[in-house]
Amino acid sequence: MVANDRDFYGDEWGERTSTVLDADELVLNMGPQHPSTHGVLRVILKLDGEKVLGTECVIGYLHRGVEKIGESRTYTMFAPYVDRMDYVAAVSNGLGYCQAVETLINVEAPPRAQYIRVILAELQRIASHQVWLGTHALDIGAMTPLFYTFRDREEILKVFEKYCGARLTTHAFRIGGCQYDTYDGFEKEVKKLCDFMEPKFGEYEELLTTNRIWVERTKGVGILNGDDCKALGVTGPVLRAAGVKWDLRKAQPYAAYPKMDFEIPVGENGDTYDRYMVRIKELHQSLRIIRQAVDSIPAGPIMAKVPKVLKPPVGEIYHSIEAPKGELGYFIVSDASLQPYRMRIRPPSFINLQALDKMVRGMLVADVVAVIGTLDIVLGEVDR
Amino acid sequence: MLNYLTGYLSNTTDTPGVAGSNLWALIYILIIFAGVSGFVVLMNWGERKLLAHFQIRLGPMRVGPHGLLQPIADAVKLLTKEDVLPDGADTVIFRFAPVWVLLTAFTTMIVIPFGPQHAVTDMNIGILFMLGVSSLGVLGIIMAGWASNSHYPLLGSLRSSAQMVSYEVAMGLAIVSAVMMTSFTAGWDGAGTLSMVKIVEAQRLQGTWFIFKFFPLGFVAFAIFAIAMIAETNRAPFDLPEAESELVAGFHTEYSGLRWSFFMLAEYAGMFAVSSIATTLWLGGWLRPFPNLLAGKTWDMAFAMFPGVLVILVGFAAFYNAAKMPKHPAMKPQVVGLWVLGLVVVAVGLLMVMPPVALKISDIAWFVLKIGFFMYLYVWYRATFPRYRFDQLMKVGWKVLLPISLGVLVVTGIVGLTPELWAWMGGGR
Amino acid sequence: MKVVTLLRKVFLVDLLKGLRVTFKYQHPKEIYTEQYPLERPQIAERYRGLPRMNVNPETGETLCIACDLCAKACPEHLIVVESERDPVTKRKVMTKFTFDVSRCMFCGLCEEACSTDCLELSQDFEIATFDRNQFIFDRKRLEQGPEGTEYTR
Amino acid sequence: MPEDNKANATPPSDGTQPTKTPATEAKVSSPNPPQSPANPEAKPAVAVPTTPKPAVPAGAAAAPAKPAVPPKPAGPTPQPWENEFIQRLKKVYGSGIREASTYLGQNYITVDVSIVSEILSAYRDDEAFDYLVDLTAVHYPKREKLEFEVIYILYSFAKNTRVRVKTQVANGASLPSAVEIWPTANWLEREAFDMFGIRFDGHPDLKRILLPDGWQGYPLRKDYGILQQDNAWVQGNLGIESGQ
Repeated sequence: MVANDRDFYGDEWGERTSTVLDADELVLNMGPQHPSTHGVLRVILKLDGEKVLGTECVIGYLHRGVEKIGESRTYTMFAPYVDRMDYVAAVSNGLGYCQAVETLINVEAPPRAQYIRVILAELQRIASHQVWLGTHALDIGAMTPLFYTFRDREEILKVFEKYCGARLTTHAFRIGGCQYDTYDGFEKEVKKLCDFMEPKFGEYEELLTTNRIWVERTKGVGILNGDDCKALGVTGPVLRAAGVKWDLRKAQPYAAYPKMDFEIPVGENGDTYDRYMVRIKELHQSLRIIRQAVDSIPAGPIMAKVPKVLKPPVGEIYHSIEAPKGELGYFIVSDASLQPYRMRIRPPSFINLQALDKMVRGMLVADVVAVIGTLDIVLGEVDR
Repeated sequence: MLNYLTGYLSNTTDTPGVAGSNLWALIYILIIFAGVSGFVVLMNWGERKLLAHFQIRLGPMRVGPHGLLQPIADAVKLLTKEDVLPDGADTVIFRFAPVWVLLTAFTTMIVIPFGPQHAVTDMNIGILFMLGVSSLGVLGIIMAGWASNSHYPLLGSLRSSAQMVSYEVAMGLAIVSAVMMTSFTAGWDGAGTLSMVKIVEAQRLQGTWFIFKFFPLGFVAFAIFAIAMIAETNRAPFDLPEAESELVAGFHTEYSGLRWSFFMLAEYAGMFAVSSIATTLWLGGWLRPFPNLLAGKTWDMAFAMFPGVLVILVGFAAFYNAAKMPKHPAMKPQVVGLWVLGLVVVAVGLLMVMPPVALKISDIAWFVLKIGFFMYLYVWYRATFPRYRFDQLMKVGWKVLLPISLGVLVVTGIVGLTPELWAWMGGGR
Repeated sequence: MKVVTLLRKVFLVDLLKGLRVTFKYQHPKEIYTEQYPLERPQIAERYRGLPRMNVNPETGETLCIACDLCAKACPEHLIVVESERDPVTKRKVMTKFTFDVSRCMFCGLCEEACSTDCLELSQDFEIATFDRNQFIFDRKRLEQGPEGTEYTR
Repeated sequence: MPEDNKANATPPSDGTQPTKTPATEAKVSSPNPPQSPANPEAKPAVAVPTTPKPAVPAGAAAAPAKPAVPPKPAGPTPQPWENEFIQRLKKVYGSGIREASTYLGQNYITVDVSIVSEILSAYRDDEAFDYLVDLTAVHYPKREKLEFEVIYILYSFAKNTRVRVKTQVANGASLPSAVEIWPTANWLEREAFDMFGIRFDGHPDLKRILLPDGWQGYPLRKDYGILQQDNAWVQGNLGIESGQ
């Protein structure tokens, strides 16, 4: 770390030979202990007054070596670990992992399991977006939406708890389907939840969407156009806000998504406001998907025939899903043993975070905070 | 000697400062110091509680009934905390800055008129004095930011200085328009006043609060002041100098313990000061509402008793909440405490509604009630609005508030000098 | 349309809308906070909390057959099962069973692996202790189940 | 940490020692069904002649791994993958294109390290693969020379298809950076460097990204034990034995 700092500050840093009154540049160390870096992200900002001249992200404070752990656990055992990457969207992580392994062993989950997966994944998307909205608004200074979003997210977590026994790191799905069938009254409860959520989304919007301060703080801030997004590999709502109508749920549908009727909201300018609007619209689309899925959920088994001891044949596959934050991919190399030979996770947050530098150059310090918030990163996933 | 002591008490028109009674001035200073400190403690609890309720939370609940003793617990904590001095800080300035901030915040209090003679003194330049002294407070913030030898405080103090300077302009112009209104008082021969007491007096004589004067001119000036005063006290949505999500804690990032609490004290005292300016200039100071509509001795009495009734209601609210506390053995002391508190509050309220007392203190009570209204607004804004960015804040200050306040000032002058024009425009009063 | 937008802007409609929402939520009945030890949360039936070992309700014998499946299923390898063969019945008898809760991530794989419904993750969620050693649950504690936590303050 | 890490940590006694953890594997796989006769045939079928991928060594590691489960005896195998673009590439680069196959519907192409930059540029410019999904590496210590496989996962928005470009590099060798082609590669290459020690020539700022700068070794290499770093640190800084 020290050597790293020296590189950035220059050699004199340790001796303080340069004058304190050097008015040209100011190096501001934001994080890892900072109220709005969403965990342990550290951003070193080079400032001219409050204007950002450049940034450098220092990450890895939460590195737990998930990929290495994956190489020493069996396929079944590794499933709980993926929940701990993006811990605000654990269901999506688990969905991606289970589907990746299913692709590898060439098994398809039964339809009922697919529907359950879609329902839970969409609920998780809402929950994840709610966490994003609350923290993003808090970064920009609006304290209260945080509490409203967390209150509403609580209802989703209650459904998770009832369904699979855990609220946050759910471990809801297993390779080949689901471990748990729905509980009594699941459909009714989820539908009630949808009806409960709809007006709440309206309230978030009332607090923020037209609020002049919010609009001023977000419009034109952190612009990332479609080409930049593609070049930087940015996916998810950030990409869609830039006007690229691309969503893996439509582009390469998985689970029960092909049977769902929904739209992909897109923005125009690719600024923070558009990303906000895209995510707000996604909340409504998720409700739409959940309603359809609950209405048409088929009966039947929830687990495909999967051997108790998983030994996929030699080979490698890449499978990705549309997690709330972007494309979440798993690249698994199998050597026909019990453990994956290589377990690579393509985390959306990690790659989206890379765009931070491009987005904040020339902006003010306050915008850095807004942009970190709008990228919707989770450091558990960035560092893995 | 005794004569000197009691001499002031027979005086029913002047403040102690004006009457030349230094002893009573000192007593008033002590009362105000204690009162404002008590207000800060109460406000500390009130803000947390209010904010919590805006945010569907409970707020402090564990220290005392409904967290009523929380400010005391916090005060004890702050007093016993280590006073951290950052490495490389400018020791003298670092230690002096909070004292300075506190000093200026409390100095402004001496001209606040809680009643016709309830002020330490009544200066003929009262409002100017308040503005001048309160803007000195920014010096302490700059000192704090500079002396901390840290980037966040530095940025925070720079923001603060720029913000205060630019909002003072709009604020000053809004005040001038209110001061101008005082000169339209019949019998004053067109002479306005800067004295805080006289400004309220002018509103009484004109029979209207200045917020309704030349409607909507007075109201717009008031609105400008109400916005500028939030910026002036560094509160949300203009809390950039201490923007938590950007600058951690802004200019007081490096402070801890008692010195930090000085900043807090000064912040709330500043809120009190600017609210009292707004109350004095536009909301009729200590005057009761509806002086024309509901005139007469009976109504005077009713309005004088109203604050006492309010206090009694607060006491009953305490009873209600005590009855609603969770039934748990661990909660027993709190329930009992709340009952006792309710009884005390009701007793105080009963004391306040007794006609002789009520008439004596009704002016203070109304003044405090109006300030309480502003405090509620402060918390309400904080709960609702996002924070402006620095350049946008400047834009609002210079490009929106300043032109409007200038316009209001000019129009006020014109319509004040030509009442016929105002009448022709369909304006009242 | 333009005029309406302008008027909305002048009369601060956008800000007032937000103020209305927060004002509305002040009502005490909207408060969402649970005063935790005094008001206890409703725990779902499937909740995965502290582990418990079930015993045969009639005989009080353990249901565990010392098959070691839970230990093998555990991703963190925190379950240790020791057994010996009973010379009389020729059956494996569990002699020692420890469960290190401090490393447990409550994934539920052990409970799924258990072939006799013995090991189970119960609804108890109050895990905090004053001592790390107390996180290592032995057979006795697992069979007893959680002792209720009582809060005096 | 549990015992399997210890097993991982023990450095291989000789170069050919499998880096899998035989102890754990043996332990976990004990309740396996008996060996299936079908499996031995599966092995050569999987290892396509052109694939220099001895992921499953015939040596010690394969022994416990043998007893696969009957349902899919042979398993899917990589099929040759042909299209115009591949043919053109083959025409231009000849044997530089080692393999072009499709496995479970996913296409990949293995190319020589000397031409990887050109292939990637061709994919981006000619085939509109404008999005680098991921860049990662796999370590095959049992390969003779080219120990590392670097994998570029590309996606084309226009065609809605993915392709994997793979190349192989030796330990200590370097390969051209893809930052010029896709800026995404910046952090991904840093991560590959951090985890595998693969050097990328022309990378603007190749340094560790997730691990601290003073870290010893490259964790995702198969011969890296988790405990050695921990032990060294604990002994150096605390002067006690590591509790792991």
